[in-house]
Amino acid sequence: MAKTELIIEPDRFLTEGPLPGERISQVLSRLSADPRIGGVSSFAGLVRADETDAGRVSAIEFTAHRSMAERSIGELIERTADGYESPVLHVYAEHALGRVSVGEIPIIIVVGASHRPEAFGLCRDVLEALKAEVPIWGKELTDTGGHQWKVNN
Amino acid sequence: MAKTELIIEPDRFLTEGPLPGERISQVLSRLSADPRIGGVSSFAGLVRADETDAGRVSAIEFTAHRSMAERSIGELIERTADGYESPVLHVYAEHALGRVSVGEIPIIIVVGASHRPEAFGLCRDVLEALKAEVPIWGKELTDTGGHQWKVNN
Amino acid sequence: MNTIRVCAFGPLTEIIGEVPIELGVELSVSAADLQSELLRRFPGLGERQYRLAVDERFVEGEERVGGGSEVALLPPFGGG
Amino acid sequence: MNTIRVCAFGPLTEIIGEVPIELGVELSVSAADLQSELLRRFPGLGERQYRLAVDERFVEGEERVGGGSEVALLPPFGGG
Repeated sequence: MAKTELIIEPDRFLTEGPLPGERISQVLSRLSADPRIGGVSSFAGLVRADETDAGRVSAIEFTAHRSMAERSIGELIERTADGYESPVLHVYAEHALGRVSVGEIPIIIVVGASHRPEAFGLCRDVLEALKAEVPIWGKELTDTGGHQWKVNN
Repeated sequence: MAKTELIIEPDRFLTEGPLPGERISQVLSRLSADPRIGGVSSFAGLVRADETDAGRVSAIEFTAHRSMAERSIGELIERTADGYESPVLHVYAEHALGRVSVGEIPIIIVVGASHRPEAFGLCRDVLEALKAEVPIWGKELTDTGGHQWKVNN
Repeated sequence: MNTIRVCAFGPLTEIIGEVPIELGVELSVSAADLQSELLRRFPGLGERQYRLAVDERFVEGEERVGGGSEVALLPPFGGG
Repeated sequence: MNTIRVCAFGPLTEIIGEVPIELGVELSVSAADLQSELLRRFPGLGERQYRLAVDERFVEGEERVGGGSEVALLPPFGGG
């Protein structure tokens, strides 16, 4: 395969508090300075007001094994990017810690590539690997004062 | 299949001039007001500085059969959304007309759904259908004053 | 005689021009015959792929195009 | 005797607490034996799935955990 330049942002994956929705446009603006990038695929997760056995979700409180999470996100981005060929792959991944209320954003992933299939594919691969492999936990808090722990499939 | 509420934005799909990168975050901010939405997948196309037989691309000049394009984008969103089940599907699609320079944005698609597979899948389906079915043409202008016509596969 | 206005899009404007042209027809003409007449006037069309559309819908083969119609010549798309 | 610090994460904090606990060991202990000792002290762990990690790497079965190590108890993840 041709050589791919892989750029990973930011230095720290975990952020205190909900992520700002402006983040995607900020990253997009930086990516647009690279004339090799033709497609940018982004994902933002939002906390849903799910009905659960413990009541209606009003927020999720996120915690992590921080050092292990930072290490594993870097490793999984490199591993998943290995499956794609593009002159450049630019990956931005960020996850919130602490309380994130309904409608707020706990996770953002932005992937820029030369063409759209690589941008879409890698964005989704990073998201799936992150949910499976990164030591983060979410305690869903409900309107009745109850809670349950979010479990990824 | 359970009933899906489909929301399509904006009223007019075609916009004069390059699209603002802030658009994705603006749409995301609106979607976050709907507590049923858990995942938002976005795509932004950027004009690449491709090397072509006519020289290095510096901009693309987009034209369209406007009334047919507006009609076909609405139809294709409804048709592609039909393949997905989600309490709500929110689709935003916008395309630039006129000159769009390298690094600028000719197309933005944003899809919100309850879960990530529907958001990713529909965003990509809308993009692919749009490239195949919507009467838009792009004249790639090069740094040597030449041009060639962009053709979608 | 009625007239049909023919409007080229995208790369076909380099052959036919940006300004719609008018063709005289009887009551109506088949899409195929209209394409033959266009090819006679603009031999460059012979190397090009394109479809015809009337009122935002594709027409082809023996489908009729009525006098007074506006016909769009649509080469392969390049949006996105 | 050496000590191993054991730190629970996520839902396991409801069984073990937020504060790391300390276990005395000889030079080292296998991951499996460490899990047995934890189960003896915290029977609620019997209903839970979790993995052990030392220095950000998973350990299991007969792999050794040295005295002085910090061990993380990692239940299924819920990020994203």
